[in-house]
Amino acid sequence: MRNETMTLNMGPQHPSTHGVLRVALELDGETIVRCKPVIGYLHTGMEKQAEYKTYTQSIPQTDRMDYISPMSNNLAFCLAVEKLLGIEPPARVQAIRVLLTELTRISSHVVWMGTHAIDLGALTVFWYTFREREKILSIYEQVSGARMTSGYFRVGGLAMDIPAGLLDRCQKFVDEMPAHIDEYERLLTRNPIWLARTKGVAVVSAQDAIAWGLTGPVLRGSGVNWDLRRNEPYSGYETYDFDVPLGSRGDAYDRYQVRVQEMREATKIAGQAIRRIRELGETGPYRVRDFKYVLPERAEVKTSMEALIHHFKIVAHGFFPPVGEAYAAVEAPKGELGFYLVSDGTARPWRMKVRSPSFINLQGLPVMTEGGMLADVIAAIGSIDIVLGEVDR
Amino acid sequence: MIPIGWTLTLSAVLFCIGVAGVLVRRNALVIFMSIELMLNAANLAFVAFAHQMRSLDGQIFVFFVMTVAAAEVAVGLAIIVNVFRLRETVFVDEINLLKG
Amino acid sequence: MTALWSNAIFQVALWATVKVAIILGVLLGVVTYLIFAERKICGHMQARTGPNRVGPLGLLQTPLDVVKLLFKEEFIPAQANKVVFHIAPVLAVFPAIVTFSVIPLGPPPMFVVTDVNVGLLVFLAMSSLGVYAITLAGWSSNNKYALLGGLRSAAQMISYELALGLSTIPVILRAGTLSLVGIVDSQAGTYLIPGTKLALPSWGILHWYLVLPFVIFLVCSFAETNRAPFDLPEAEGELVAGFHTEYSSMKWAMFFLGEYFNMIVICSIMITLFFGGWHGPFMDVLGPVFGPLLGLGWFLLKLGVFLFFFIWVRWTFPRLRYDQLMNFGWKVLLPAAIANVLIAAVWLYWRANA
Amino acid sequence: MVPYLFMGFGALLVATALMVVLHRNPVTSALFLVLSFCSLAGIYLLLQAEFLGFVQIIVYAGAIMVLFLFVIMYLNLPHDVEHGAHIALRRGIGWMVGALLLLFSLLLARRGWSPGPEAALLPGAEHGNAGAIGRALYSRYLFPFEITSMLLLVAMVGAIVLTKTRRPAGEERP
Repeated sequence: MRNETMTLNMGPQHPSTHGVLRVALELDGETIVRCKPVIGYLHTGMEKQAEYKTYTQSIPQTDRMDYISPMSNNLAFCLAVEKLLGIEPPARVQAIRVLLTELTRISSHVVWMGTHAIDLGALTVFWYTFREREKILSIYEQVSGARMTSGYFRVGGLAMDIPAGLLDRCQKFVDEMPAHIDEYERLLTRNPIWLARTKGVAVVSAQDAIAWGLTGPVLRGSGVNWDLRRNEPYSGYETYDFDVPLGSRGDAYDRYQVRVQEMREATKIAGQAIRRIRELGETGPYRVRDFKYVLPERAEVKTSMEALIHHFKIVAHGFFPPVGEAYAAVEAPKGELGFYLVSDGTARPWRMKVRSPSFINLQGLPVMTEGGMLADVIAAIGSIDIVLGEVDR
Repeated sequence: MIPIGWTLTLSAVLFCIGVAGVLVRRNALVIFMSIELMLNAANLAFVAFAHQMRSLDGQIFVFFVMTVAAAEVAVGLAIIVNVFRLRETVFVDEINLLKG
Repeated sequence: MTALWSNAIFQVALWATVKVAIILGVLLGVVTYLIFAERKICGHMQARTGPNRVGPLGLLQTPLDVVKLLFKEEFIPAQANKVVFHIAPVLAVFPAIVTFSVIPLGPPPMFVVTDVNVGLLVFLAMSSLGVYAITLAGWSSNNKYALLGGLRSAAQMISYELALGLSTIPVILRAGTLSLVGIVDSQAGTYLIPGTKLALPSWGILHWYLVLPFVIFLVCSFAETNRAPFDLPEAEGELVAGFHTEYSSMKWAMFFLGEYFNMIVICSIMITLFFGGWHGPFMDVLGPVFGPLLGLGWFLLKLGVFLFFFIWVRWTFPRLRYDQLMNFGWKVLLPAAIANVLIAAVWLYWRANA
Repeated sequence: MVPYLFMGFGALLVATALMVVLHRNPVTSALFLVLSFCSLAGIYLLLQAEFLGFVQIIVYAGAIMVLFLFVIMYLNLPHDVEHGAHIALRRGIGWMVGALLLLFSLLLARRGWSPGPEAALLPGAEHGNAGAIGRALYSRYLFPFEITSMLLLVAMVGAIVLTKTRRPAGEERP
């Protein structure tokens, strides 16, 4: 028999690969025989660059990895360095971090939802979801001055205190958000065409998901109860009340459901965080007072000689962590985002390795798509929720 | 009013083009198309006579011929596709073995 | 010279030419503003405003887009089959325009270009020719995405044409003619609902055995015009732009025009078959001059409603997958259409003999 | 008017039919065949067979030729490469046979035909002949009509059986 397969190069210039992913597909008619993701078209060498930067200088780099959720990346990096240094920021800082990363989770999930729906032909959801994303970006802008690449977290705390009025703004968003999520769900959740396109499509079993190291909503969509916020809590997540939504069949629709529920949970957590920040004071300490590693406050620099010297030293050389290594991971919107740092005692890391969820989750693509239809590849890529900046780093 | 001689001549020319096509071409698909041409030449003659005789019977025959043509094309193309899968060619000269 | 003027054939040809010219001109204008309407409507559905910068209320946006497209550089792939590549866009527009010659836009003879006694067949024939544009465009571009789009469309349009054709049969059975003018005439006046004193317009859709054909026709018409949720041939999520991936400039715009022409045609046919064509209330009140004009008005009003519906659906639904689309066409629509033909035939026979 | 139209359609028909046979690219051949079917439909219209004319377009141009194109594109055929002595010989013989046949039939056509029994009009010409054809099909020709439906069914089943790719047992199409 003649080999009747046809090779189709999907991407790197393709509207539905969410960036410059290239997928080499072998098709028999429209059925996928083999699917091979080819990456590297957005390689920026962030891990290598980190070896030539002080720890603080690497924070803006992390913004550019998963540019949809910069705060989560900042947090993971800062947690890793803090672990290396052996410091822990004050409770108020942790609450602010939780608030902002949960908002980031919502922002990432709404972007995912809009683009995933566009991939499957529902063009309108996108505009509703981006309306809410816009609000979150404005909150970013208010705290950091930047809308996309916020770079707001610092080792040992925050770049500056939260501005006045931010909490009210966040509260308003948290109050409005559940109604908006209902709005998105009305467009998709029970839509028969949406069900036909996502139910039973791109299935990955729990065993496969674990074997391939998939994390985040993809793992939970397969029914594996694993969430770093609960299983290995950081930033005081153990004190928040939230549920971990789970799927059962591991198809694209379950991942959709998991993310929708996660948005609701994130709203809940953000509400609790706002209350906690209000209790701890709308203004207050926003950094660790450890001048060896963390910049002293501006006012102090102007009155205390010692503070001025520390300020000068950290700005000029950076700080010098002890020799050692540390790995810290957060439950980023897309899955487990971990930073592994090795320090040789100088102001620059000897090695930085990023365990990025998009990169690892992308490995699941062949498992999900082989044997399916061409159109399912789109649904699969969309339901994994990849960002190429993070895949290629 | 069109003289029936014209129509029949046209039909004859069309038929002969079809015959020549079957004999000259090697591509099974084009041979198939030439057969369609011949069928249509016959149809044209039918319609011409129906027009001349003021009777619908000729037109009804054309209707039947079209049905047969449709059936023939469906089966014929299926055979050609199968042959192509087997031999990777649709040139009749190269399909001269009974063995697949 | 006077002999020529009084020649009957010449007069028919002259009037036909004038009507064709008017329809062509109006149609081009309508399509331009249909695109504008689509953008405006989808804008408002998506919590934004749509085009509003060029000209008052953005009204000049689409005409100037056309001008822009005319002046854009045309790109033809080196390995493309040049002749077919040039012919395909023409084929996209041509069948739709031809169909307009048999649609009664208002009371005949004023608003009908020609009353062919097999008018419905003209529509079916032309819609079956529409496949060529997309298939050939896909094939001649020498691009895998385009080829897949072309093959998809060939399969899709052939499949849905069957159900489309079958769904018109109950209408033909009721009207007893294939002429579109005749079909509209059969929907004139009102009828009493049996057992009540309620009079309804005698439109096709208001007869129970024509409701299912209408639904089938509506679904198939989305497939025939390649619009969402059946826009698989150009599914931008999967096939980049499907069959017109390699097209640019005015050739691309021809496909765009073709889509909108087809949309108008299929909506017009739908109105003609199921919604009484140009029939509407108050026409006899207005007298012989304004009455027919009102008829044209009713037709355009109904057309507007259907076009809005098409746009509405497009911006609401996701896209079906290819195999789901084929399954739906062959396993749901086609059997339903066949069953309905039988039911309608038996009912009409029973009623005629009762 | 009508004779001129007939001549136009006839010339188009012959020219396109010739191109079907002469052109080397099968897709172009198929397209010319579509064109020739359309001109044939025009001729049917001139011969007062409106129903057949449009059925010709629907069936031949709309279904059969799309199937042809579909198969040609699916197989992605190369152009005909024709060379070698025996092909030239066969081609010569082919054209000669065609020409002889043409000569013979033209001689026959010159004999003049009796017009047959006169009727004023084709039956049903005033309402279009669709109705008349339908009545004839469902009365006098009912049995052949039913037979053709069986034929179509058989052809459909046959085509599906022929092209179905055999998959290993137990494996289902996803």
